[in-house]
Amino acid sequence: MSILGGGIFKGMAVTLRNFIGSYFYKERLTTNDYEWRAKDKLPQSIGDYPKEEGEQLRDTTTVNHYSRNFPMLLHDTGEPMDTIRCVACQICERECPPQCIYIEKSTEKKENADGKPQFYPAKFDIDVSVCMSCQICVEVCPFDAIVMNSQFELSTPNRFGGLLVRRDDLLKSNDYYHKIHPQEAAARDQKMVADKAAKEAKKKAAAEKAKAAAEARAAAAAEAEAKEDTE
Amino acid sequence: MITAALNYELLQQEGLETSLLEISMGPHHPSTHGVFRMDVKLDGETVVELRPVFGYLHRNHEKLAENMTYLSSMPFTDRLDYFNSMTNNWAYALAAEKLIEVEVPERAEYLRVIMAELTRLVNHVTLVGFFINDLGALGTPLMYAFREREKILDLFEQASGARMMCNYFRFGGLRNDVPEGWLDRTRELVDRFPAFLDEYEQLLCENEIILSRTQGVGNLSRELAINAGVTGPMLRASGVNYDLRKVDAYGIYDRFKFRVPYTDGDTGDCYDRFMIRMLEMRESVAILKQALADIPEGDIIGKVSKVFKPKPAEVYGRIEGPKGELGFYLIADGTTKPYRYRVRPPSLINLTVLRDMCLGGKIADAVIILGSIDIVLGEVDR
Amino acid sequence: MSFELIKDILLATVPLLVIFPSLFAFTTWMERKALARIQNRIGPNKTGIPCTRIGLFGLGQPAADGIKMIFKEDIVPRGADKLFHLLAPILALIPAMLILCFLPLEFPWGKFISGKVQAFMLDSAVIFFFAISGLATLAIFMAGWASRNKYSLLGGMRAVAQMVSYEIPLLLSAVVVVMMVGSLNAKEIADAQTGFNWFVFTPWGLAAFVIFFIAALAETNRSPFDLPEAESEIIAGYFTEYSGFKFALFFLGEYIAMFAISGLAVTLFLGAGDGPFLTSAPWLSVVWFIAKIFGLIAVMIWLRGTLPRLRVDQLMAFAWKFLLPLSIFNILLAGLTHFALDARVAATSDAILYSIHAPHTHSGEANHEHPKPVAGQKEAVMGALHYTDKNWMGAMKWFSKAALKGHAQSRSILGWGFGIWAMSLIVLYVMAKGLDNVSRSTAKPREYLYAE
Amino acid sequence: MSELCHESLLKEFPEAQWDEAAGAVILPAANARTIAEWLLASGWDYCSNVTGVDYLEVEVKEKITNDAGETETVPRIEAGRIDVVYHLYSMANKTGPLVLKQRTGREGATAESLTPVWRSCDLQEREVYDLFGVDFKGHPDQRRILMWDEFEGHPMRRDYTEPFDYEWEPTPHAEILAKHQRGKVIV
Amino acid sequence: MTQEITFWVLAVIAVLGALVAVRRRNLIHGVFALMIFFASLSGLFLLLLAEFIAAVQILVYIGAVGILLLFAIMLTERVTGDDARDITSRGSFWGWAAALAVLVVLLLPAIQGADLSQVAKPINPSVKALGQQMMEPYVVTLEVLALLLTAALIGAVAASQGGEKTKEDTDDA
Repeated sequence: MSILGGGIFKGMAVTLRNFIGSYFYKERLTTNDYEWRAKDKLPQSIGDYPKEEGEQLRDTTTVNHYSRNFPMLLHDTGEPMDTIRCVACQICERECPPQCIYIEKSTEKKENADGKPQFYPAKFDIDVSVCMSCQICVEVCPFDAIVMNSQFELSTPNRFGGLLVRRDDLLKSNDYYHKIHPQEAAARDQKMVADKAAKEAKKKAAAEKAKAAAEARAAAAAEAEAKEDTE
Repeated sequence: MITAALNYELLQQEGLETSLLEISMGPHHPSTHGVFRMDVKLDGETVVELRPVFGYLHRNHEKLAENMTYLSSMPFTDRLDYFNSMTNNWAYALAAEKLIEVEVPERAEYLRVIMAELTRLVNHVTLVGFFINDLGALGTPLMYAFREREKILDLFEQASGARMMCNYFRFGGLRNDVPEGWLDRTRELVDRFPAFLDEYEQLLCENEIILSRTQGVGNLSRELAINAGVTGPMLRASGVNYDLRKVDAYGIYDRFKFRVPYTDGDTGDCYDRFMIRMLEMRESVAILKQALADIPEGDIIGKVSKVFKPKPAEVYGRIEGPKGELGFYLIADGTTKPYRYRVRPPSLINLTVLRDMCLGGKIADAVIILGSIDIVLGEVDR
Repeated sequence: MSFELIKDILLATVPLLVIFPSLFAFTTWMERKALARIQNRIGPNKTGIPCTRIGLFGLGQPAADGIKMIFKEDIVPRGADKLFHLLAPILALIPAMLILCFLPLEFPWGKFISGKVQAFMLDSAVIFFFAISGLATLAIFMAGWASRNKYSLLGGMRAVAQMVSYEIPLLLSAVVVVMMVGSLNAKEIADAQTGFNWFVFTPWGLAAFVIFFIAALAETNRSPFDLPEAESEIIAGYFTEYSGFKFALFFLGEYIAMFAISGLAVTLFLGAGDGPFLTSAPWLSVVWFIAKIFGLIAVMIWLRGTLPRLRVDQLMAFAWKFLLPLSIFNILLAGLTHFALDARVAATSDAILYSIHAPHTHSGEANHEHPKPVAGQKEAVMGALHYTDKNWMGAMKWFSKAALKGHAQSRSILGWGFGIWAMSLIVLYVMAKGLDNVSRSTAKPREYLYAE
Repeated sequence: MSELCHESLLKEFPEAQWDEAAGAVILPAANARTIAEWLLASGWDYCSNVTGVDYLEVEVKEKITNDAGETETVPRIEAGRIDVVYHLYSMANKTGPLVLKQRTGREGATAESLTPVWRSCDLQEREVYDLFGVDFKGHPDQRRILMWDEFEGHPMRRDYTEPFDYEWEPTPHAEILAKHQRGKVIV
Repeated sequence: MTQEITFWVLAVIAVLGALVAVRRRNLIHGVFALMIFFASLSGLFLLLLAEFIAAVQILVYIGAVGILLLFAIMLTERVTGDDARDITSRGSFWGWAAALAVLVVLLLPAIQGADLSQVAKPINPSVKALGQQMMEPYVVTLEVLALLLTAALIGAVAASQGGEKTKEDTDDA
């Protein structure tokens, strides 16, 4: 036989405990403010962003190291357009689920960071109002040229033109990428180096093979010559 | 339950004509969980007719998916049931994996289970909060629920980069591995969760008002539940032991020891639906504990190209989503896009019985019955 | 009409009209803060002194809310009855303000005032209180009807049904106290409880207090009886179509009614302005009174943070099938136990008083000149004297002192007293439990099956 | 579980066809309801998924061997059709799925409603009616479900063209979409 | 002086309220006007120091009768009263005549036979005295009235329950 109103009293005990507990145990709080949370204590969320004095909110405000919000185009150290990684292959444009990327390929080639002549995007626009931050473009890009920025304050007073982010605004340096997503950027760099190495190794192997083939051919030719000579 | 409706007919027969109060509850109403509308006819406070109206959020998700590659539809599945993007992803990945035959790496399988069970926790804990809110509590249980949900969403964000639109699953695995320390954080959360559940149960499960408000309200018989295709916790609350994690044992669910709570089917009312969800959370915690203990190192995604052309085939993949059976029916025609892409939305099909359960009850009952069905309009309307 | 009378009236009413609305502002802050803490939020904490960063725990929030409310657009629906739409919030506020004046609040300006220290010192204050507080029902009905909105109408109808039903247990639980004091005068009821003779300490008083408090929750539409404004069902009930200043007036009226009805509960059961240190500082009585009101309001907030609301039929069933029989039974029990106890104890205490002939002092100092007839006799006599003064607490204190010294009659008095108290508490509990079982459907936690 | 399979159905109702490629039983239009009732009685208690599939009229080129013994490519016009697909499971026996299809032409598409047999078809058949324009005979409450009542056309049909968007605004996105529509972006 | 002013103010409000109650076509307005009449009547009682009567006037007439009227009106369909009912319409003559007749038959003799000097005599209108009067000389009347009201209440409940229960009448509370 239960006490009359026992369940209600139990519930009231819980709320009382929470009432008092909320003054003493910060982890009880629904909204977590950064002030009390130890720096090394994760999860990191909005409040955990280390605010530095005088930092521009507009430019580098990130949510945390993991968040993604809007794509950006990467360039390596140097002049943005000289070191842009994008070669305007338009895969991202095709794969973009809400179709918010607009690319126009350049007509002539230009040297990229590696000194190789490549096409570059003459126009590369992304519509903020349509983009849904899904990161598909990042995944399909074979050149690691597009990655996610975590900047989220993208509002503008102009509804039509202002929401279309142009190529030059999209271009961000790899250093910036390292700043906002250190783990991911490091992994990507590592992968790129590995890819390059693999490619070079492949190239080398191919060259060697070609060399060997050439040698073989030369040898064969020599042999044939010798044969001819003997004949 | 039917008496009220019968009494109403009686009054009509005797010539004591009263006019009914017609109310359009929704699409902007505090407790219709989105842009859902119920056209209700009231006799006093008693519901004598109820017609669900929806489609305000319809965007023809299926047609969209037919015009893009398999991979491109993945982020759109997040937006179906935006509470449970991880399980939506999984259901779609599961269906598509049947088309392309790919081996999912071990670690990815474990992480999938972890993500799905965390999603279940998120869904159930917020559902219970909203349900009690519908009962009229001033958001206290909801706030506790949101606190726990935030913690889990933080974990999702760290793993996938987004809190709700995770877009994390890929055909053959997952998009990326979880960051360093993520598993430890998850373990910490999972270890703490039962304590929260204890408190939650103490707050809610014996409260006399909740008991008398929910018991005997919105009864759903076992036969009707099965026939109407009701799935998920709602089905189990009506006394059917049917959990796809056990039945299909998709993924690696057969490796975990967990129990499926269900009722004896005598009542199948709102209280049962509420309690089944409370109990399921405990089982999810049990699964999570096992998965987090056993998770191996290794690859995260199998060998699949981003754009593929599956052989012509028809597949139907389904998982036990937090709301019920979430199925994806795909027809491949040999191109990079699906010829037909169909979502079986559990929220929509569970709504089939809404009218049956609400008639004869009070208007306040209709609200909590809708709450106990657990719908998300993103999925109902697609 | 003399100047004196005007001065008296002003001195008695103006403080009420100043203190309570400002307490309203504080209470909204307190409620928001307490609910936030119950929900593990921080609550208002930024609104302090304007143009500074001083937060003052958000104490500026009510002022900010008030300013917002005043400057908001006042929207009247097209089909609404404009006159009644305007009148309803005013009509909701007036009775609430009016009933405050019946509370026996004694402001400490006795030397400026001639005679009456209470605003309306009517002989039938309690019945007036109930009569006028019933007018709020009309205001709510008016609001619901005039808005020309179905949700408002439903809210209004719920409010009327609920407030009419809960007025009965409210009144009946107050009847017990009126019966004991033998007066409807609030001042006399307050005076009868000085020296911690609060009626809540008696079993029937406790039961009546609980009933009164529950019914008061329903009368003021507080959770878990906030059906007329049930957000999840009928949006905001009768004030769905109210905004801006009219909404603020409703809000104010509701809170003032809350103060008033808590004030009545304090008057009837919690000893009105009674409390410690009153002999040295009589002005504390106002402080105690308001502190007790706040105590009750804190409980209301606490309940609001915890409980969901009832359904409309359960609400009615609770009023008519649980509270009403219980309060009627309580009146019966109160009469029975009170008079049974009184007869027994009065006889014994008379015996004690008659048993001695020597004059006694009330001071309690030992008089060594007289021989002690029985151990504890003096204390017992003190107890008996207190008893005839209807000062139960004092009587109990002295009787127990006497009983400790081995005074047999005191022991028997205490035994009888406690026995009857305990018995009546048990009887009340069993009655409540039985009524609960009868009136409420047998809802209880269930067991569930598990499939491996 | 041998009885809960399509073979037993085919044995009972020889007029039903088995489509090997799709793994589905094609119900004859005449007695779809009867078959469904038999299926329900024989243990398929749960109809999970109901949907439509629209097939346009296509020209299929087939290689056939002609009378002369040579192989030649002959174009053949395959008529357009709409399939209404039902996925059945058995909750009692925990088996499934059994896929049923009702075939109908694209013009004046009609199908037998299975809602009287499985309530779960109710909203889903309404959806098929709404989006594909299949008229379900015997459906208790056939109305549009996702689109509004005044809506014309059936958006999930493959030849459906969007009407003029009266909410259209000249956003920059229009440029992108136009490019996609011109087919410059090849997928 | 103040008392006279108060009396006149209250009296005018009462008469106006009564007139509005009769004249308004909108039934809800009419009921509220009637309540204003009741309230000012209660004020008049208070002016006569009959505070208990005043309280009961509010409690019963406004709190109970008024709400009852409102409920009754709520259950009817046409609340705003757009029918062409008018005080000067057909049959109004008989209404006026009946009112006048009541005045003549009841009020005039009362006024004529009134001994105003007796009214001016001070009485003790305290609640206690009233209670004692009710419990001592009029106790039988009180009890009979109470019994009658209880019987009426039970009868009303029985009547509203309807005849024999045809359908299974479960308690849905």
